[in-house]
Amino acid sequence: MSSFFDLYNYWIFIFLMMTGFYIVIAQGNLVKKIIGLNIFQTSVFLLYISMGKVSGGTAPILIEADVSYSNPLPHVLILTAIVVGVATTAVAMALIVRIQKAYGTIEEQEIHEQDASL
Amino acid sequence: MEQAIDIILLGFLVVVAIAVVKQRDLFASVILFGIYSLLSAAIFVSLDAVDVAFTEAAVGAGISSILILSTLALTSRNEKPSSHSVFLPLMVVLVTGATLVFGTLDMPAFADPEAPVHKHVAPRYIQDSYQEVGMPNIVTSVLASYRGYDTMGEVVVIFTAGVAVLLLLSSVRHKEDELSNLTDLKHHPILLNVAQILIPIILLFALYVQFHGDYGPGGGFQAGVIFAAGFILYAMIIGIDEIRKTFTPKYLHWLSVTGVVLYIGVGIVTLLLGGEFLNYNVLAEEKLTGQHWGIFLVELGVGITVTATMLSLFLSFSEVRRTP
Amino acid sequence: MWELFILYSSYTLLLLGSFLSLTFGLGLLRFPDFYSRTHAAGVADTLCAALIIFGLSLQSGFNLVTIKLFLILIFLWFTSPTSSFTLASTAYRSGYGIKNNSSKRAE
Amino acid sequence: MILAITAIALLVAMAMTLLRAILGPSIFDRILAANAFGTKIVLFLGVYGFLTERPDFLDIALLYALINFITTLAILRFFESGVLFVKSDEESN
Repeated sequence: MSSFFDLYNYWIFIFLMMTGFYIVIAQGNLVKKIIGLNIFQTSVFLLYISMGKVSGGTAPILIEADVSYSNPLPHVLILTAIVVGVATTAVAMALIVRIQKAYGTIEEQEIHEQDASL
Repeated sequence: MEQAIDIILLGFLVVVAIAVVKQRDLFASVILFGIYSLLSAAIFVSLDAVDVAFTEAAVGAGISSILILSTLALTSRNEKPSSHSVFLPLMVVLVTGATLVFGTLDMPAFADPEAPVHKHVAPRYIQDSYQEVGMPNIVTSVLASYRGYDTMGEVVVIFTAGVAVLLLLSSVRHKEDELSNLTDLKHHPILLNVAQILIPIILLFALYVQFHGDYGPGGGFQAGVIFAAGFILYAMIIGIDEIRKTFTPKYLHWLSVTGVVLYIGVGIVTLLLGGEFLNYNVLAEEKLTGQHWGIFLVELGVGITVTATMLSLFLSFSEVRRTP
Repeated sequence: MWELFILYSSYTLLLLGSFLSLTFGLGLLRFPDFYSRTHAAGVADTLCAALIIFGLSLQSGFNLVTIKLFLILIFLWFTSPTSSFTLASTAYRSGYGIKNNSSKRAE
Repeated sequence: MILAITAIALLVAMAMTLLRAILGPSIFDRILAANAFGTKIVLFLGVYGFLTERPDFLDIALLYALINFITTLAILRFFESGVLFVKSDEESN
């Protein structure tokens, strides 16, 4: 049972990732899909950050005391990824607005039906 | 104790994720997603990633929900029940999940100090960055100095995303009198007064975050998002027309280009002074002074681009009119 | 002696704050309709924040951390009641739950 | 010890708030819960900073205290301007 406490956080992130994945493939609404994609994305962020954690370590901002620090490299990668993530979400949202203008709906099923009837 | 808190917070996260799956009302989904982002910021803090938590906090509370909400205002509120069968996606998800779980069995234990990730590159950043860059915040030194190339790429990506949204949405813009179907909240006197007190403080705080990033959590990315959030608050309460008059599209475009050019310009100056691209040591007589100048300018460029892009994203979404 | 007094008053404040935060959660969860839940959130939230932050600032001594704590408290006092008020006012204007508010149950 | 108790009390309050956000029933209840959740996170981050003995990271709590209500206002703006109508309780289940 000790292995549960060794790896539990990875499993939780996989669960979250699969939840996001499920929303993306199983639900038809485009906005909902983007929310699912964001959940997926956050789970990847959490995975990276948790790999940088060192037990007994502290945040990588240097202080006088003699302590060990967590790994700063994943923090840098994810910090920029979050802002890039919101920018790409905005692009997806703009595409959805255009789809709404063109088709009058943002349900995947109805878009396919309209495409098929052309 | 810390592990227990970690597990509880992760449990909350799982509950919220499941609730998002089951929720059919998209507005409720957005609210739950906001809570999800709050929770993940708290988990980032508990995993020692204060800078990341800061970014997630600024983005989650200030920008991302608002973008989704603006899209919802232009589309529809309710999700139609999907006619997909649930079985197939569920199987795909379960199989993928099981494969990934199988993959984790070889991973080093959580927070193991002996894990391979901690043996390469990171020790050098932790031990030498103070001598080489001269900043207490290792994340800032790695972000702006050691891995300056990466960050430049990210800034260009943000800029490109801003341009893409403008291209997608500018052609559906309507006549002047049809603009903005959302009223402001000026008729709430309490809200108006509180906003008038808070907005300057938010902008001041953004400046603090921008320039304090060397010593504590913060930097250009976070500050840019907070700046934009301050202006968005202004637009929502006091009136979007004033924001439009101040930040005309042309001005915003210039601003976001300026940030990118400032970043690349610092790199070119270092080239001209005889160093490598983005090697700030040559910017001044003293090595550390050069690093400080370089990081200051680069972070300023990041801050300007992020502010301008986020604001132009918000404005271009609020300029589209809802289809009847 | 004085330090012990400060420490224990800090503990008292923190415990009172925890108690209030539990009260707040219970009120939010168990009150029957939206407007009384607003009441629970609006009333308990501000005092709970004040107690916990005063308790923490007694522990930190007087430095930058204390100033930040007080700033947090002031901002919470600004934003939290404002948003509860605006929320309740918007709900009322849009006519939510006015006609048959007594019959609504949470679960 | 006392700090840990406070942290746990806040976590329990957060769990209750979360439940209210998930149960609804109306959109206003959810907004109220999300907003209260933000306040609780601010307090929790403060307590957690003291618990891990690095209380200098209060900037994050400060940020939330400042801008957490932006999303609330963004949602309310839709109701105020009539873009959204309020759904009755039966629909939102």
